[in-house]
This record gives sequence, C-alpha cells and structure tokens, in this order.
Amino acid sequence: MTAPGLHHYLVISALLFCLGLFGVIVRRNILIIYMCLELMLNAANLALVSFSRFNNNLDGQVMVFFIITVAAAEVAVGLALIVALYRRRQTTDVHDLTTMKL
Amino acid sequence: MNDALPWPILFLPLIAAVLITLFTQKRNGLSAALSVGAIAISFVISVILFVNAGEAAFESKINWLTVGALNIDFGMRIDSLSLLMLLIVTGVGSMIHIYSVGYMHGDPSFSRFFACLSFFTFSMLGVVLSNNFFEMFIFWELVGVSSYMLIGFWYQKSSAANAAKKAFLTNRLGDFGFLLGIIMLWSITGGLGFATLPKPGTTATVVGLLIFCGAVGKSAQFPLHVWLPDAMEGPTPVSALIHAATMVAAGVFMLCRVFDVFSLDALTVIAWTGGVTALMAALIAVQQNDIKRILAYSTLSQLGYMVMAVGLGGPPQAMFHLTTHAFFKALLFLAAGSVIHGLTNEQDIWKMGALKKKMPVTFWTFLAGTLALCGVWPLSGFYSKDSILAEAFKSGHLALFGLGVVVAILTTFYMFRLFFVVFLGKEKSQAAGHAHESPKVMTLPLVVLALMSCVGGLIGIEPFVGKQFGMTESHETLAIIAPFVHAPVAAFAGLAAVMVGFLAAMSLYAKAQTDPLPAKLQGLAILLRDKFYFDELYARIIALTQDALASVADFLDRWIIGGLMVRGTQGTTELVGRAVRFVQSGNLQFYAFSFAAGVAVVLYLVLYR
Amino acid sequence: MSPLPYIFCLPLLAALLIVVIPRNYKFVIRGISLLATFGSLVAAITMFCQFNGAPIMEGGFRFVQKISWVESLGINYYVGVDGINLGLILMGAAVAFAAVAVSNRIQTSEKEFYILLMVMIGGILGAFASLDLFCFYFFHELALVPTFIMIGVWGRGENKNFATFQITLYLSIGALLVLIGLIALWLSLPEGQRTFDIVALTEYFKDPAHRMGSGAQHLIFPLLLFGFGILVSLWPFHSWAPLGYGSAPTATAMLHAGVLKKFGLYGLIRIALPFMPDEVKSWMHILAYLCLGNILFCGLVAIRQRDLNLLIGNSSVAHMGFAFLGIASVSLIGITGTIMIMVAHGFLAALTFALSGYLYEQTGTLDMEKMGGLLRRLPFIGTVMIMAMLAGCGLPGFANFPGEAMVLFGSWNQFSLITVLAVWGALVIGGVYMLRAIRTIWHGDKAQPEYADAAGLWRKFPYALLLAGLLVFGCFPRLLTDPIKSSAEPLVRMAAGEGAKAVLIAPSDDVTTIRAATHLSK
Amino acid sequence: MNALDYFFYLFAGLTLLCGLMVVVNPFSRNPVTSAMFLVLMMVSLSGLYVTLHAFFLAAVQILVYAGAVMVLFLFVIMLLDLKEEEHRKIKLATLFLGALSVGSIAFILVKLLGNARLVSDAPSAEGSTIELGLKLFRQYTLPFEIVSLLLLVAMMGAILLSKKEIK
Repeated sequence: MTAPGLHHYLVISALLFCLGLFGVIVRRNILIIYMCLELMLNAANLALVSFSRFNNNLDGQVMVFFIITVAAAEVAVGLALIVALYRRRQTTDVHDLTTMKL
Repeated sequence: MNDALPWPILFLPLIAAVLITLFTQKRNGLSAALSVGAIAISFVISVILFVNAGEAAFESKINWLTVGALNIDFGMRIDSLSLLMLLIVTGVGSMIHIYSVGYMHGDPSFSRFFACLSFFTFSMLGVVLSNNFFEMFIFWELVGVSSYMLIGFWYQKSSAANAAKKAFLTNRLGDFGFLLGIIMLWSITGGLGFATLPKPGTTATVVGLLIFCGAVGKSAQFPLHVWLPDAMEGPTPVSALIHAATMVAAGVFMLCRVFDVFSLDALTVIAWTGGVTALMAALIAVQQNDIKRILAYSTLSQLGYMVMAVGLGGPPQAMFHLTTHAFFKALLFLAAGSVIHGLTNEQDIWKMGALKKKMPVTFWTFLAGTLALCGVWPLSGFYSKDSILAEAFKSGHLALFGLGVVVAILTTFYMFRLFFVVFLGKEKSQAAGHAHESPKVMTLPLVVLALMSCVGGLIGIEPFVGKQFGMTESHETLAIIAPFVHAPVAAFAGLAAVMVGFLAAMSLYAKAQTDPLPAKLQGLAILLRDKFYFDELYARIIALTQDALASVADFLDRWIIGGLMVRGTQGTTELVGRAVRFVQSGNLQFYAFSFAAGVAVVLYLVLYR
Repeated sequence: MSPLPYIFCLPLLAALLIVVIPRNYKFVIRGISLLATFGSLVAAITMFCQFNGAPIMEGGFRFVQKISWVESLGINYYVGVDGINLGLILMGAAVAFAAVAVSNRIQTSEKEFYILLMVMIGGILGAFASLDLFCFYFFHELALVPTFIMIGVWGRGENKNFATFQITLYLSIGALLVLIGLIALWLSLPEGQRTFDIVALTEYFKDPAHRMGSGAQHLIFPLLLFGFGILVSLWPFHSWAPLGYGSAPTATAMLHAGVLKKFGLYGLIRIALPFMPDEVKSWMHILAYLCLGNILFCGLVAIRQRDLNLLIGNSSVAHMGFAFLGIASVSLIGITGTIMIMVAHGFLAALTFALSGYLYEQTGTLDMEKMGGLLRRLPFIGTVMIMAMLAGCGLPGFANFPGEAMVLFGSWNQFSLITVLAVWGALVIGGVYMLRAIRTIWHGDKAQPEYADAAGLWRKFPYALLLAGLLVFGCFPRLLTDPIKSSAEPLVRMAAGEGAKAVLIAPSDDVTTIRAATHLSK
Repeated sequence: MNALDYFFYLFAGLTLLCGLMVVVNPFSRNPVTSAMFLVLMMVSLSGLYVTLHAFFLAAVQILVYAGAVMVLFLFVIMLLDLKEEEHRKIKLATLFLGALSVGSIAFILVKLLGNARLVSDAPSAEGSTIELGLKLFRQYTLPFEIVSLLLLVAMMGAILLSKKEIK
C-alpha cells in the first residue's frame, strides 16, 4: 500500500460525493436526503483540504472553514423548513410532497 | 365626313341601352321608342355610308391602351365586308325591334328587354366595325354577355337560366381559344391589326386554328354546338335576332375578316368542321318536334354551310349565303313566333295544323321563307347555296360537294315536314282551332323580310363583297340564270336535291297526324331525337374533369393545407407542450435523477470526447 | 399644400376625434367618419386629376413631403406619389368611403368599431403613400392590427374564432418575415449609405457598381418574397384568406381584401424586384408555378364552395394569382398589368363583399343553396352583383379585363404553358363559378320572402361609386396605364438586369423586337 | 510507508463505510440510526483531516459539524417523533436508474482522478491554527464578516419559519 498521495484523497472524496448523490436519489425520507446532502458537502471539504495540503497554501482550508459555517446555516434553515412542512402535511415522504402549494 | 360616320352607328344603341336602364325603366313606350329609334338611325346612317362608299376602305382609330410593345387601338374599319354586315345587322335588327314591340307587349320587364336588345346591337356592331383582333375580342365577349342576358331574359324559368349559363360558358370555351390565338399572333408578329400575318408554318396553322376556335364557339360549330338549341328558351325575337341573323353569323364574319391568317391546312380543317356540323344538324332536325328547335338546328346546318364555304376558300360565297340566310331565317323565326303567339305559347308542331286559313299572312310568308331556305330556283336561297356547291365542285372537294347535296336534301325534307304538319293537314288540337292572325306590327316585318328573301339572290351581293377578296369575273349573262351557265352541275344537283326532299316529305307528312318516321327507323330516330346524346356526353366529361378536379382541390384545400399545415402545426406545438409538462411532475427523486444523469452526460462529453 | 397628406391624415384625425365623443352619440360618430373618408376621397380625386400637372421631384415622385424623424437611423416621414401608387391611393380612398357608408349595420359598440376602422383606413392610405421603408412598414402594421380585432370582435359565422386565430397567425408571420427582410436589407448597405429612404435606395441600387452582394441577396429576397407572399395569400399560404373574409364584418373584408392585401404586391414591385435583380431571375420560375396554384387551385376550390363569402374569398385569391403572374413575368407589360389588376381587384373585392354583406343582412344566411330567385326581390342589388360577378370573371368593359389581358400578354414569352393554363383559369374556371353563383342566387324560381332592396340614392351611392370605378378604368385604361408605365419602366429595367432590352419589349426574339423597338422610340 | 499512512486507509475505509450505512441502512428504517452513522462518518473524516495535517479543521469538524449540526438533526428527528416508516415497496426503477447515473459519474471521476499526478509531489502545508488564523483575519476579513451576517440571517429565518402556524 503506497503512501497516500493527492489522488487517493480525491478518489475518496469522489466516492463519498457519489454515495451522497445516490442517497439523495434513492431514499424517500426527506431527512435522510438532507443527511446525504451533508455527506456530499463533506466530500467537497475533503477535496479542498487535500488540495490545500498538497498545493502548499492554506486558502483551501479557509474555504472549508467558510463552507462549514454556511452548511450550519443551511441546516438550520432547512430543518426549520422540514419542521414547518411536517407540521402542515404530517409526512416526510418525498412522494407526498409534489405540489408547490402547501 | 365619311370617317366620322361609323362612330354614331356604334354608340347610338349603347346610349339607348344606358338611358333605358338608368331612366326609363318604368315607361315602356319611351324605352321601346328609344331602342327602335337608335337602331333605325344606325340603319339610315349605314345606308348613307353604303350609298357613297368609295372604293377605298377607310379606318379611323384612337389609341385605347399602349404599354411597351403592346398598343391596342379602338377603331372603326369600313370596307365592303363590314358595310354588308352593317346593313344586315341594322336592317334585320330594326325589323326585329319593331316586331318585338308587338311580341313583348304586356311583359312585366318590357323595357329591360329593349335595353338588352340595344346592348346586343351595340356589341354586334362593335364586332362588325372593329379594326383589330383585340377590339374584336372585347366585343366578342360583350356579344356573349348580351346573348346570356337575352337567353336568360325570363330568369324565373330555371330552364332559361340554365340555358343562358350553358350558352355563356360554351362561348367562353370558344373565347379561350380565340384569346390564346390573339396572344400567340401578337407574340409572333408584334402587332394586333388584321393585316399582320404570321410567317407561314406550323405556328401559323396553330394560330389560325385557335382563332377558328372563337368562331366555333360563337357560331355553334361541331364541338361547341350544344348551346344553340337550348338558346331557344329566350323570347322568339331574341332567337330570330341572335340565333338566326346576327350573332351566330359573327363567327362566319370573323372568319371572312381574318381570312388571310388561315394557312391551307387550317382551311381544310375549317371546311370539314363546317361540313360535319351541317350534316349532323340536318340529321337531328329531322326528328325534332319543337318548331323553334327545328329552326335552330336548321340554322346550325346553314352555318355549317357557310363555314364550309369559307374553308373552301370562298369568303364571298359565305357572306352571300350569310346575307340571304339572315333574311329568310329571321323571317322563319318571326313567322314561328307569330304562330306561337297565335296559339298562346304552344311550340309543339304536333299540336298545330291547318293554320293556312286562320293565319294567311303568316302562312304565305312562312312558305316564302321555306322555299328560299330549301333553295328553290328564283329565290335567294338557291343562288347562295348554289354558289357554295359550285365553289366546292370547282375546287375539287367532291366529298364536300356530295355532303352539301345530301344536306340540301335533308334541309328540304325537314322544312317541308314542318310546313305540312303546321300549316296543312287537319287541326291537331283545339288551340290550333281558334288561332288568330298576329297584329299588323308583327306581320309587317314578315312581309318585308319575305320580299327581301325572294329578291335577295339577284341584287349582286356576291360581286359587292367579292371585289374585296379579288373576285374579278364580270357577269355578262343575266344574273337570274347565271348559275346554270357557269356551274351547271351544281345548279341542277341542287334542284334535284330539292325535288327529292320535297317528294319524300310530302309522301310521309302530307296527311300525317303523328310522326311516321320513328316507326320506320326506330333506333336511328331515337338517336336523332336525343341529339346524338351530346349533352349527356358533355355533362359527363365536365363532371369527370371539372367537378372531380374541383372536389380534389377542395379536399386538398380543406384537409391538406387547412388541416395538415395549419392544424398540424397547432397540434404539434400542443403535443410538445404536453410532453414538457410531464417533466415538471413535482417528483423530487426524478429531479435528482435527471440532475445526476445530466452531470454524467456532461462529464462524459467534456472529458472523454 | 398638396392633397396627399390630407388623404391619410384625415381618417387618423377622425379616429382621435371619435375617441373624445361619448359612446351614445352614434350619429355624430358615424357622421365624423363619413365626413373624414369623404374628405380623403375628394382629396384623392383632386390629386388624381392634378397628377400630370404637378411638379416632378427626384425619383419621379410628385406631391413630395419630407420631414426627418430619426436622423441616426436615416428614418424620415417621406411621402410622395408616382404612377404606381396613384391608382392604389385613389382606389383605397374610394373603398374606404364605401366601407364606412356600408357599415351602418354594426349595432354593437359602434364607437370602438369606427375608431378601429379609421385607424385602419389611415394606416392603409399612409402605407401606400409613404416612401420610407420604416413608415411603409409602420403604417402597414397600423392597418393590420385593427383587422384582427375587428374580425375577432365583430366577426360572424360559427368558426369566427378559428378564422381570427388563423388570420392573425398567418399575417403576423408574414409581416415578421418582411420586417426581418427589411432590416437585413438595411444592414446589407455599406456603413455610409444606411438609410430607409426608398428613393435614395433605388438611386443607390441603380448603378451596377453598387450591386448588392449575392450572399445578402440570396438571403433577403426569399424572405421578402415569402413574407409579402403570405400577406397577399400566395398559393400554399392562402388558407387564411377565404376563411378570414368569410367571417369578417363587411367593412373589414372590403378594406382588407380590397386594399390592404395589395400592400404585399406593392412592396414586391417597389422594393424586392428592383433591388435584387439576379435573385429575381432564379426565383421567378418558382413564383410562376406558385401563382398557377393560386389561379387553378383556388379557382377549382371556389367551384365547390356553398358559402358566398368563401366563394368570393377564393376568387379574390385566384385574382391575386394573376397579379403574381404579372410580377413573375418581369416585363413592363406584365407589371403594368399587375398594378392595373391591383386597382381593379380593389374595387371588385370591395364591391362584392359589400353586396354579400347586404345579402347576409337581408337574408340572414350566406349559404347559396338557401338563396335562389332573389333578383325579383332585390333588383338593384341583384343587377349590381351580377355586374360585379361578371367583372370578376374578366368581362371586357370592367377594369379587371385590361389588367388580366396585359398580364397574359406580358407573361406569354416567359412561361407560355403557364399562360395557357392561366387563360383557362381566367376565362373558363372563373366563368364557371361566377355563373354558377349567379344561377343559384339570383335566377331560378324559388319563392323568397319580401326583402327590402337598397332604396334611395343615399343607400345606393357606395355600390354605384365602386361600380363606377370599375367601369371608368375598364373603358379608359389609359387613365391608369400611362402614369403606371412611366414610373414602372425604371423599376422593371432594374429588375430585369442585363437582358433589359428584350424583356422590356416582351414579344419574341427575332425581327419583331427591332420593329417593336421602333414602335417605342417613335 | 510509515505508521501515519495506515491511519489514512483506516479513516478512509471508515468514512466510506459509514457513508454507505447512512444511505443504505440495513439495520432499521429509523432515521436516527442514519444520523448516528453520519456522526461516525464526521468523526472519521476529521481523522482524515488530521492525516492531512489540517489540525484546526479537524477540531472544527468535530465541534461544529458532529457536535452542532448532527445534534440539530437529532433534535429535529426527536421533535417529529418519526415512527418506523411503514414499509413502502422500493420502486426498483428509481433504484436502478439512480444507481446507473451515479455509477457512471463515480466511474468517470474515479478513472480521471485516479491518475491525477501532482507536479511537485512534496506535501508541505501545515494547517496549524496560527497560520489559519493569520490568513483568516488578514486576507479573508471581508468574507469572514459576511459569513457572520449570513449566520444572523439564517437564525432569523429558522425562527420565523418554525413559529406557530399563522392561519
């Protein structure tokens, strides 16, 4: 097993990203979909950090830092939406939530 | 002074027609006076012109339309040919105008009749006086329209309306050929006058034949003859004026006017068309029972004679026969009219009989007309028909000569059949019983026309017209016996034909109460009575071509263009709209999937191709 | 002040005036519109009479007025008259007056109707008078839009909506193509000469050095040809015409079929033909075959029609076929014939639609089978309609005949077979459906209830006016052909390109050309 | 291959496994289990950051992500007290199509990134807190302020959205 180079990390992040995407497409519970979104976000973070590590500047890591804060904000608003949605429709199954009008 | 004269001749009837339609619709007397006055003055002026007509033919014209190389004049051309035709049209026309004052008395649209009559006279004079092809075509169509209005005068009668439509459309067919001929002539020679001659060759023959089409349409020659018998739906003076004396003669006049346009083989075609029409019409006339239809078919056959004469290279003979024919045929029609008038609109000859005593004037004038038509020796018909037969014999067309003689026999046969059944024998219905003689205003023209048809052969019409066509031989011998001296064969053949016809008619019809002929030759008689089924044939041809084509076009228009292209585009856009709507289904997973699929495709395209 | 601006400004001013008047003064509204159109008619007649005397400005135009509007783009209000649009404007004014006089039967919301009518009339007359491409197009749109609204709101018949939808779609596409063509034309000019002024353009394109690039020509000409073709119901794009006129109110049908449709032909003659000569040569054969479709196809369809308006609509499309044949022949005689037909057909279509409107109003139906033997009940309308229908099938004495004759004479050398079929279409097919219509409507012995004939001089005047137009130009065609000839000659010479000599004179090649030429020079 | 390298493979494997568990949860349909696996995934990810010498980020990852975000998730799941989802049949079509498209993306990315070679192969950036802080407050001060504003907006949004339902 060779020392982990940049491409190893990138492959891992690609796989993680595809896992997240697969989750979003297949799963039916909106919360799970939301988690998979987080998964995809973290995949992106991993790629950024590995690039900053191998290209020898820290911008990548600052970028990740910002991404994390944005992700946090996003989760907050997202979950609030899901709660409101659940309170109105009493379901979290994606197939029931097909009309824009609540 | 001379060249200003023809203009009033032409425009007086038009002014009369316009005045009647616009102002004097209500006052019958005034409109009759206007119309008769107009044609009478024209007749007087044409007599003046005839009297001091010098040798030179003169023209006066104004420019009607000139664009690029197309310049069309509107002019008058006076020469012996048009002078003769002027005299016929205005002379016989006046007789008929006077006659119809009596005949149409009491008709609700009396003044409209006279307006149409004057308009017809205007267009007929236009044809006679025009000096170039295009102007002649204009008046050709106007004559067609006026005959349409006159035939369809009693438009309430659906049969009259159909007959009018049929007449006009058949004339239009003829005009189609005529206009094409004019366009071709113009494109070859660049000019439209009668003097412009195309270089001899196949195109010249084609042009000649196309122009002949016009005459075929107007003079009801063989293929386009179906409209003339139906044109009898119009009032009798109309039949007399249009379908005996003037309009149908326009075709023959036109052939004579443009005679040098025709190449030799065009002339043979013309001769044979004339011959075939003459024979066919005479055959049909034998089995007709309506008095006016018999006269109509006899006109057809006489016209065939004239066209044959032109085809044989003899415009003077044709014009001579045309003149004499105008007199006695107008006479016959008017006499028939007075018979119908007397028997209160009865037209079937088998319901008449023994009118000799009740209508003496009509009887004698009718007899004179019949004798003239059959070609009995001293009367005008003999001289004109004989000159045609002599021309045929002299120029070696023996087949046509034989055909002419056969037609002469048939003519005498059906005319005397008519004469015996109508005037002699016993009354065949009570209407015939209390028939009464027509009033003076109707019988006077009969007498005048009877005189003209007796003396017409001797007043030298042929030489008068002949000098324009290079006829030079002078007549030393007395005019009355000239034919026997010059062309004895033709003269005696003619007389023999008359005798044969007369004997056959007398034996069959002198005492006949019903028509014996169908018993003798069943199949042929029915064929003749139904006019060789031309009408049904044409109806089917039209149904086949015109209506079928029209319905195909309508189908195409309605479905292909209307449906396919318009509704098609509308339909496809709607379809596309519905398809796109399906994508916006609101299903989250579907969106995610399409997103992923999109990314996959883009990545593949960008990275691997 | 030359009479020209009065002709199209009066109706527009009337439209503005009517806006102010309250709705229930029906009589005042109608009075104003009658007055305005009568004024423009008088102005048109005076202009027609003074035409020969008037001073000739550059480009052979008279009564010229030029006020610059948008310098940067080269757009200016530029109006003028020459032989070609003289007859059209006179006919337009006459038809407009007759249309207003005839539309006294509109009961619902007259105010809007008359405003739209006035705008339409102003637009039509302005379009024919303007010598600036931009105004030319602007006035045409000004006239086109009210047509759609009028057919949509005041139309009649059961498929009115479909007809409105179709006519709007077709004409907007046509107008769009023309717009693209015009802009492409404007862009194809070199930087310095960019202008919308037609006179300057003709001057510019006159000398061969400025010949437009074949690439540009290759693109612009089809656009203009098919754009104008759609506006004038060229054969494959004609299905909007009969349907649209069938369900249009009388006034709109008269104005559109009679006058607005001629805009396309006028545009072709004025703009498309002279500016792109080499394109003309390659497209004219196609146009000839298409107009053959017009004449024969629509003629045959007309034979099968039962509805009177559809019959008239189809026959007017057939007449347009002749106009196109004249253009396709690209000869002086052909094009003069086309312009003559445009004027004659204007009077004819207006007259026939006015009469069919009257018939519809009296009998309540346009189905010819239900009518019959009407001549007894409606003698005046009957005689005028019979004369109009006979004029329709090309009877001499009416203006259509000289027009069609010139087109046939002009197009014989180019397309002899097509001319033969065109003559067949004109004389026989035209005769058949017109006479069949006369036979079923007027003659015959069907009992008909009591209908009120057009009594009184005032009621008869519009019909008499249009019939007079037909008869005057029918008997004295030189009134029209001389002005047309003198101003069409330069355009045809440009359109015909190199072979100007032979084409212009039109008869066949050999000796006749020289002899004919001497005719011309004499 | 020194000891650190083994840690990479360990953490990478762990991350992928937990990620898979979040998505395809064989144990139970209850979202809580997926949330738990997500937390595990976060932790293993921060381990990966450590192998990349991004120590500050590793800490932040655990603190913010695993700590705050996942807690929020669990909080919401508990709030909605989701019962076991009734077992709806898995629509094979979506499963297959999803797998197909994601598989093709994964295949392309892995094939591509697999042979991505860096020019200079010397990994050298040290992600200690000091450098990161210096960079953050020197070069990226403006984005830093904007992010704080973003958080404020997020908070207000969340409050407004989850207020009692206004009829």
